[in-house]
Amino acid sequence: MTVMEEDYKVRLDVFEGPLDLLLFLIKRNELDIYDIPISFITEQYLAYIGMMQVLNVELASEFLVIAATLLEIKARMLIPTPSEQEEEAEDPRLELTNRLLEYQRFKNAALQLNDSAMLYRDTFIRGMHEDSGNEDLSLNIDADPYDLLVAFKSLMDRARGEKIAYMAVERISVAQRINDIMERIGIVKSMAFDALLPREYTRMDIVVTVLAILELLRLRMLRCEQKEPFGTIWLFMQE
Amino acid sequence: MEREKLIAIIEALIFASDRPLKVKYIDQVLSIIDTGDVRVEDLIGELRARYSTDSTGIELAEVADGWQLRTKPQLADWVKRLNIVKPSRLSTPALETLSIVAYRQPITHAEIDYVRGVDSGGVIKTLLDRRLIKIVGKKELPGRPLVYGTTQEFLELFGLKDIAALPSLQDIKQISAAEEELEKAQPELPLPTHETSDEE
Amino acid sequence: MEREKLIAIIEALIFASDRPLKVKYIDQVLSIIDTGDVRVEDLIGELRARYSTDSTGIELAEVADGWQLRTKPQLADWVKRLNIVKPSRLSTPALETLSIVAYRQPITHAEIDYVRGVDSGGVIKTLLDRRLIKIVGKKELPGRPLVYGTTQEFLELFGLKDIAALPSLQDIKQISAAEEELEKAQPELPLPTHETSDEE
Repeated sequence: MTVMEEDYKVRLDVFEGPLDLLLFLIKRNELDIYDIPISFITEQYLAYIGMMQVLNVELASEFLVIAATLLEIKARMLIPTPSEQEEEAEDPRLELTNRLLEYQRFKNAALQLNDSAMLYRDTFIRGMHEDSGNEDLSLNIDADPYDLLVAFKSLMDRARGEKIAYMAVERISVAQRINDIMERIGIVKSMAFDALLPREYTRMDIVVTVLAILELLRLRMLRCEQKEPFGTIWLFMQE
Repeated sequence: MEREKLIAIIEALIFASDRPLKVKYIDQVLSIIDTGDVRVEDLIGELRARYSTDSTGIELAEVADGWQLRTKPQLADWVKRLNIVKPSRLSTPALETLSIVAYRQPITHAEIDYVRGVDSGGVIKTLLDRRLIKIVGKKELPGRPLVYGTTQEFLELFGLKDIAALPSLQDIKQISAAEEELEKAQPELPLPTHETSDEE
Repeated sequence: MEREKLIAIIEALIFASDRPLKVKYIDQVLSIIDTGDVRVEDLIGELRARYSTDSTGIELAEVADGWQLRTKPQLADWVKRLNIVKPSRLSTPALETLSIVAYRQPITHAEIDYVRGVDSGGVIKTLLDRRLIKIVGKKELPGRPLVYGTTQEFLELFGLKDIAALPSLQDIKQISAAEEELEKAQPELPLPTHETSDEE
């Protein structure tokens, strides 16, 4: 088991999702993908998830969805089928098997894609820019609706940003912010830094919040932790 | 006009174009002169042959339904030593998502998520921003979800002539045969025993 | 390394470089191999001779103390014709203005200016000339300003069935919703406590 744990730990960040993990378990145990021993694989899968929880790795909810699927298949396979009349009963594993095969197919395709002569990695086009005349010369246009959407969205974002900046003047003071933080953190005992910011915040909000936190840290009313560079900053209530 | 002169013009046009140049635009440019019964495709073929010798560092590639001059892939390490271009890299999720879109287009966000088993929203956004995929319409389903397809830029990035030039999807084993077996096995519904199935 | 191979590398380097390439950079790139007593200048001379025949449309020119490939001056008229024939992308101001008209039609000149924060007179004129937008009426306001909307040509150009087929801001939110939710969710998560969690 310890060897296995080591193995998993090394591969932690390698899995793209639950299907990827399942494929790994199948390959690693040399199982037949067309005839998956469902209780065995479920056990392995759950062991992995359990380990992730012990290691405090944040699991995407999709991992749990597939865990539920596995358990459901396992249950359905345990129900004895009245063999005569259930002629066309479907193998409960069929959908999962098909998904795994399909996913594996695209994993292969992705590798193949990556093997092709990629522009700016394996091959390069002319770097120098010819004096191509101005674009209004052209009579036709290369158009894509997404361009419109992106242009419009950035205009809207810009407009919204201006409005917020204008209102920033009447936002709250450092003292108010301190009260606010202590009130909220008093309930839950600990919070992430960004959770303290209003839903839509301006630069001024960040400044005010940081000043408030610094003050609280100085007064030893809060303790502050960060697990890794650029990671989430956690604030703890100092008992 | 002589053949050699025409080839020179075509070479200049392809060189000057910042994107792969379609034959139809070459035809349009040349339409003001009488080219007799010379076909542009044939001239391009000759030009291509000229660039195919080992003593040239450039090749003429058919990309995104057009023609483009590119440095030869086997010289990539030398060109990279110049440090002039940002190297392009795609993450594994991006490559996975891109291949799903490429082979299954038009496809919705939900369908991509189903195949990958994880939410692909962030990756889709990145690929849209990099112009490797695009919105090609909306599906006639409740909520009218957007459907995605690949772009010209996708073809250019991977040096593909068109979407049909993608290699066909392959399994490790032959699926069709195996699926039949699965179907054959179904009616009996044997419980999954760990020691079974050592066929083939 | 053979002379021909070296010439091919130099050709690829000059081709890929975004400005005239100085000989000293070529020397640097080649410094990892033993080129014997071959001089880069001589190799460039050979490459230049290769491009000097009438059957090529490109020439190797010495510019700004470096070497650059460019189309031959005598073919300039052909290259110019290409710019007329080939489709181009819309400029950012044109795209911005077009998107405002598309999403907010009918809309006045003043309203477009307000959203963009700059005068859009010139762009509106261009878009009118290109028949991508049109005057759809006058607004019941002092001065009765003209209001603009998109045209049939606009729909055709962007491959849209009707104006409702435009992707909506809601759609783009869906795409990036996953990321945002992740960010939103994080702060609320229970703390990774150091002393707990020995259950499995």
